[in-house]
Amino acid sequence: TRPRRHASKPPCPDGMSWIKVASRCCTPCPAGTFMDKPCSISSNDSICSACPAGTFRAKPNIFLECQACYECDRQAFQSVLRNCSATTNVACGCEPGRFRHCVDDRCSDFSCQQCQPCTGQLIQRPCSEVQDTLCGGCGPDFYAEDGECRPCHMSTPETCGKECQRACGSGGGQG
Amino acid sequence: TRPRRHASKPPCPDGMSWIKVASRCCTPCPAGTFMDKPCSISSNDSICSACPAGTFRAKPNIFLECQACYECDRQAFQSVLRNCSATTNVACGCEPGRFRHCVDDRCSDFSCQQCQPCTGQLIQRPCSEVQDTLCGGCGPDFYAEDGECRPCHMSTPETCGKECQRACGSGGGQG
Amino acid sequence: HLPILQWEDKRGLAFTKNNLNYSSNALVIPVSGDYYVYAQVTFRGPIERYHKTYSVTEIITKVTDSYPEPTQLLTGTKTLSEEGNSWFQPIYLGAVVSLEVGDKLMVNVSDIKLVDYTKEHKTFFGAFLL
Amino acid sequence: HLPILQWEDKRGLAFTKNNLNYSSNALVIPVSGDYYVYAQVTFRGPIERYHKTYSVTEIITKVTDSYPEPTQLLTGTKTLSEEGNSWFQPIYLGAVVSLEVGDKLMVNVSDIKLVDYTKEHKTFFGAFLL
Amino acid sequence: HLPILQWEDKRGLAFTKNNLNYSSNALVIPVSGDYYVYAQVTFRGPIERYHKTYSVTEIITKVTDSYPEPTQLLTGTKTLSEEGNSWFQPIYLGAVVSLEVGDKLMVNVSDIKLVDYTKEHKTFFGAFLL
Repeated sequence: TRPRRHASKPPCPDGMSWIKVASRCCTPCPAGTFMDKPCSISSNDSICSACPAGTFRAKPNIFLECQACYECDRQAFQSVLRNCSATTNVACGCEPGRFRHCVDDRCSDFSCQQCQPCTGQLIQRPCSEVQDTLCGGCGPDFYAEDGECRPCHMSTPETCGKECQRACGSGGGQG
Repeated sequence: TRPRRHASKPPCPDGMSWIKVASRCCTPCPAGTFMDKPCSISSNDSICSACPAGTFRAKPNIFLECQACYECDRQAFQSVLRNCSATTNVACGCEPGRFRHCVDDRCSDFSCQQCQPCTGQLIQRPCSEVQDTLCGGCGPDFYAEDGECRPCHMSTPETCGKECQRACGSGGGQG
Repeated sequence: HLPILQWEDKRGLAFTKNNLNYSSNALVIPVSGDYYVYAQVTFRGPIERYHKTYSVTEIITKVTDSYPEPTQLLTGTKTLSEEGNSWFQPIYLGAVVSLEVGDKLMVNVSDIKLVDYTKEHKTFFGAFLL
Repeated sequence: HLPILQWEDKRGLAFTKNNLNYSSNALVIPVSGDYYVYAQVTFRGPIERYHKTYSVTEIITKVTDSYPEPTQLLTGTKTLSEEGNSWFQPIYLGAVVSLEVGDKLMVNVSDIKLVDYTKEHKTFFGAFLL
Repeated sequence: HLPILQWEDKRGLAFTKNNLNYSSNALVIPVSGDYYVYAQVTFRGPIERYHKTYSVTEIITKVTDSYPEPTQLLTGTKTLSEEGNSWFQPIYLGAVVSLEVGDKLMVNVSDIKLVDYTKEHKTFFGAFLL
């Protein structure tokens, strides 16, 4: 069956919206407002009111209310990147020293995990909003052992193996 | 705004309750009963009936039914500490030899876990309704090894280490 | 078939009215029409020395006198990943179904031993005519 | 008693009508009758340096002026098995309950810190007269 | 945006009436008013050689001709803790929303490949006017 067009709703010219109760096309309310009183059959236009605090409308609309703003998840160490305004939802990020651990690909829900410190290691890529720090090899005065970076000064001639001597010079630490 | 008192409900003297259908204050039904027939506008009082078996009301009330008793979770080894009566809900505990493992701090839901036997160990604190047995050091004729208590008679002079000799006397077990 | 749950229909929060009655483990439909049917079963375990449970299932079924097979209306199946220690798993189901007078509605579960029957507000079943 | 959730009743998708009003954390019943009452709470965690949570609970309760104890109408309890990394757990409850004018409906939770309050479509509460 | 589920609206338990019709993946609202909208999606996995899933999400959305953005009405998000072996996870959502004639209701999911579409009583979607 051919999909039946909604008979009672002729297309409105661009930038106008069909208002059922007035059975005519009227200018929608601009972004940041909602339609308090729809336009009437006679001539007057719709009455638009500003979105109350804590709500917003990003686009022109004929809605009777504005959309509620999201809130940033303080307890999960989220921070407000951009406050909710009459035309934009809140934007949340992570507090300094944390990065987003997304629950799914859309990342509309995320927790803020602590960046790893790379103690004793070189930082290949610093921690950012979206990614943890990427640790590199052992930093100067450190040598790699059992997947960890150990400070040269802690090693003693007996414990200072090949890798330790390579990284910390022949004498090993002062130890 | 000052919270508006429910206009149609003037306060009743202590111990009386407002009965809407009679638009007057009447004595509530005592604990253990429910209001079978509310008092009427004229003079007669509410008719209260005893809570049917399996239900209870702990306090004077104007409810049309009694509250259903909880049941103890037999399959989870709960036992009845106090049966449901007309005025008190059932009280559940654990079968002997078991203690309550609470699901949350309120402990309204709990399973009954087996008390640990402390074989070969001294019992520092016996198992109770709310806590598992607390095992102490090794009992007489037992010695501690790899976090376990082993009977002295099972050890042999070769295997009887320092701790074993201390606990089981010099010769170790008869072994 | 899966075991059928039995229900309390009079005491406490339970009630039946508009002659939507409860008899032999089923809600009996008094008048044909569309009903919103719902049920929640709270499952809990483990039950000691009982085979390890991997999943729990709740099914609302319809039985019609004129047809020998029950019809499965709504199903909730959940696998369990809690090892060993005690677990709780509520399953809620609800939807509109069109029913005929005399139809019987029942709740089946994968394992009656795992149903938490101890509190009326944890496991419940009902329907109302739209 | 368990902490009581507070609700937004005017902005966004929230609305009250037929004078089923919201005041001091409760929906106040304007007329006696049978209501379908429902609520969903999305819990999320873990909250760092916070004791490990083993379960989350949502309870819809009724408070009547004439009776000092709240009545638990609907309860959803779920144990958690997600170790360490962040978890989300929605609990939906809904059923028909008979209520008297003036009764107050509230939603209690095991732990307010674990409730995801960030989006109105993840945690919600409502009722309608049949 | 998230993928939109398609639905069967005639065969088996499915039906539409009171000209609440289903067209191009959406329930189209015939008359303005308050509706109880509900949907359950049963997710299941893992799908071999498919990246490991950490969570599943179901969202009931509203699309209005006059507005370019869909509005999220109800959301259920659940993290998964079942390693490797096969898992099932139903998510039920339901609430009262006020809708205008011509509004379209749809169900979006985080991942269509994980939806168990095999049985009509495991995944369903509906609405009724109060």
